[in-house]
Amino acid sequence: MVKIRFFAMLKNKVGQEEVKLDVPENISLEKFKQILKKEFPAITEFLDKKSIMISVNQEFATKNTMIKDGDEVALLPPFSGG
Amino acid sequence: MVKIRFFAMLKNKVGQEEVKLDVPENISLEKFKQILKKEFPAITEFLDKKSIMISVNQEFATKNTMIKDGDEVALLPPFSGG
Amino acid sequence: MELVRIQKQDFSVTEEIELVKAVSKSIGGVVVFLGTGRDISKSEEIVRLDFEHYPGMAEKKLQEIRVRALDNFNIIEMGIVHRIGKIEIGENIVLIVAAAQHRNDAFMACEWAIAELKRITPIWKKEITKKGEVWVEEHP
Amino acid sequence: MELVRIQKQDFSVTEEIELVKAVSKSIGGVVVFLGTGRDISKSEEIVRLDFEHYPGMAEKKLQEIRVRALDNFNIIEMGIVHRIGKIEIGENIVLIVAAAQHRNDAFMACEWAIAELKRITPIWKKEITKKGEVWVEEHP
Repeated sequence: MVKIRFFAMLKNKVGQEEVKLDVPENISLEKFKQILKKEFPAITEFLDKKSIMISVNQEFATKNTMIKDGDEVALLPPFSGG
Repeated sequence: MVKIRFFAMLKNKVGQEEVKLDVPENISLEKFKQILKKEFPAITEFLDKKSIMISVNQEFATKNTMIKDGDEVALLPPFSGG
Repeated sequence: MELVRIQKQDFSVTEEIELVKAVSKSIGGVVVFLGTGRDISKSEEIVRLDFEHYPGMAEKKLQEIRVRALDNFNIIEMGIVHRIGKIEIGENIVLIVAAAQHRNDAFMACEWAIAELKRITPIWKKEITKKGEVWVEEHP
Repeated sequence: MELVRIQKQDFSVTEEIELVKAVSKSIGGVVVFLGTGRDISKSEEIVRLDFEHYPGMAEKKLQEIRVRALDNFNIIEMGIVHRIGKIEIGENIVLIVAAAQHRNDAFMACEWAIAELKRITPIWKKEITKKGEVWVEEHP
């Protein structure tokens, strides 16, 4: 089970703040994005634009990040603090 | 009569804050400096080093500034505010 | 009080400066950036702002910014406070306090820290205008 | 209270910022430089500072700096306060508040103003050390 968190406009698009999802063991970030697009078609556009960042366990994920059972993954739209 | 004001270490050197001096009508800054050196030998070194600025009626004087009766002239050592 | 915080309530600039200054008597220059809610954004009249953050990660990123500022600039201390929740026009949003022996180091560190905060801190601003609400999608 | 002042008594950074912010609701970024009395200067231990100014001319120069900052930078308002007389270690000496719509303009104006203040304002600092008193002769 992976916990997925949505913030700002993504939370509005998905209609939820937090979702738990069963994913195959140890999948790549790219693979994980494909799953997200299927599960949450409302945010496909955001994921394709690459304007959103993804964090895994509260650290920015990279191409090489693997996602595994128990992780907290967050979808982060462009920041606008400050 | 010209009013001459001394600040910071110059005040200490001259031993006075303010002096009134009779000077010829409409003299140049250079001429005025010569008079100052004669009147206040203790500050000759400062005047020669050119590390001090001179103001006339609270504006910075330039080479072309003329000093006339009634003016307030101040000898300003290097600033150290801020 | 901690030097790096995210909080709903307002802060006092004077108190935050005192907190940073308490660290050392060798501080000679303090540079502060204060971000405040302004009334216009892209020619839309703003009624109110609403900030959301990723609890845990946002605090961690601000802590990282402080540590990297202390590592990379010749400063003595840095404090960072960001508010979340509803912010009215004119109210404080964010504060960065950079304290150094000399002013140039404090200026450089403060300017870097606010740019870095905007770049890496998971905080989002919603602008409430008369026409509706919109999440800001670009860096201001 | 006036935006540009020379005074013996201490000032409140928060109050000075409020004074500047009161000018406009479009202020989004405020940059503050605060100079404070530090304990060491050229490896001499400082006991106290004592500032003297040229009354009239010093105020005029600070006013000029504010006007030129408003002319030359994209800022909304600027406040400048300098203290004179005895200043203990850790106490406030000088404050520059630059307020703009956007932070870059505020940073540039604030940095310029403090450099210009040091360059053209007839104010002098005396350092009281354990070895005696000395008028500072160079820019810090």
